[in-house]
Amino acid sequence: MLTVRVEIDDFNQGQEIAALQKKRTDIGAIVTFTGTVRDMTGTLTSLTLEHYPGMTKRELERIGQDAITRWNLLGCTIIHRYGTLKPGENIVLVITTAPHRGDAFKAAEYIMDYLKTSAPFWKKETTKTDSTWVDAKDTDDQAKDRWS
Amino acid sequence: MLTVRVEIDDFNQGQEIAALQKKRTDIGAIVTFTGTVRDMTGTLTSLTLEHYPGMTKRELERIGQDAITRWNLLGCTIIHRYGTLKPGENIVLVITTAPHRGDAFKAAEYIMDYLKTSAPFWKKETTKTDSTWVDAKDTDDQAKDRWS
Amino acid sequence: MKILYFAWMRERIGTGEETLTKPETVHTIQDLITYLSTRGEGYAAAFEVHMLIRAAINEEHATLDSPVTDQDEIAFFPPVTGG
Amino acid sequence: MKILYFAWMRERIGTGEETLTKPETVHTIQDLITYLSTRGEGYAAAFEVHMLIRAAINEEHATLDSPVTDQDEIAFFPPVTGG
Repeated sequence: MLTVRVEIDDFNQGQEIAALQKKRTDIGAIVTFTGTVRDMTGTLTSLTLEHYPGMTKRELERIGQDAITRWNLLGCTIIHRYGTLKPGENIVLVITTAPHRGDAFKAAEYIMDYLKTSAPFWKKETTKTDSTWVDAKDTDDQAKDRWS
Repeated sequence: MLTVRVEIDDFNQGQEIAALQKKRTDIGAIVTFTGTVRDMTGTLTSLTLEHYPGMTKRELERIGQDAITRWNLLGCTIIHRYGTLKPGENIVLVITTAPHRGDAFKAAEYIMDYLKTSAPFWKKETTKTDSTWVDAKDTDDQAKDRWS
Repeated sequence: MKILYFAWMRERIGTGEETLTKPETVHTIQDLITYLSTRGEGYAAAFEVHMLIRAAINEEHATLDSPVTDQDEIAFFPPVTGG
Repeated sequence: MKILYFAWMRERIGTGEETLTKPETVHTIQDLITYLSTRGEGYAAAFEVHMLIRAAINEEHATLDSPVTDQDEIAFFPPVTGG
């Protein structure tokens, strides 16, 4: 019901959705969120994601389990990549399946808001001239706070 | 930027997402919604979707365009199937791409809420014993009203 | 005018499409519903729950007081249930 | 105790992991930050913006007053930026 993977390799959304749908006829709604490497200034060469291996999977599982407790979900998949990625590449995938669309949408948003503020990943942006750690955003904390 | 298709054939979410991502590095967030044939009672044999061919595509384009005007989107795809489908099969796919996740999530929800209440499609459920037209839900009207 | 019927309205009336000359008394969607309801049992059954009926003129959503002309394509249907 | 550092804290300190014996004066995360800050320029730079520092004990988020023991794995890191 809850699948969490932290890995270097890319994912395919269609394939991950199909794995959740397999042989089920009780699902009515499937929401996916994909986060990708965005080049804001046109100067990004790559993005490196560092993480805390012992803690990331456990933290994502906790967030996914919280979402399952809170909404009527039938399945949930969270995949987060680490390592060095190029602009446009996939970073994170969240899938929620539910009988109704309201639950699937809210749970996916909830998971992303908590992932952004509590899963131990850090982004470093590399351009031709230098490398800079990305600052955390206040808007992410605000997004999380709306659920409490 | 806006793609709308009304067709009999199935779709693949990974493929449709890839088409929106192609050669772009300004996307940060991709949200998809997939609606599927749900067998609530375990007796459903098939679901038949009738539509008003001249009007459906135009109506979905209007809804998609409204979402693009309302939020900061980079791309939007709406695919709706018609004909006879089996339990578990895909019915509708909405994809929104944006720099930020808030816009992508809200726009996808908005499109689904309006699609559910104004796109001219009608569902008929067939079981072993009979066929019944699905009733419209008050909750869908309420979901739409939250945007005004 | 061309008139289209969908879903259970189509089934009750027994056809999905018909062409008729706009009667002189018909100026709005409401007038057209009143007129069509008198055309027989199937029509009466299709239009009996007025509250539930939706209409479109030339492929755009319309209301009861929307004006109709003899050149229009008018569609009648129950509340939509797609998605 | 095992201590881990991530992102720019790791870079400023110059290592991602070290093992040390818990000093007697250290009972909480706050005590440990105070102690580590005195261990040289790199540590001082890593811990200088107290407000920004997050900590975990045995892979669970912790707060400044969370108690620490010599058997714990403690991690220090900046606010997370994944997703």
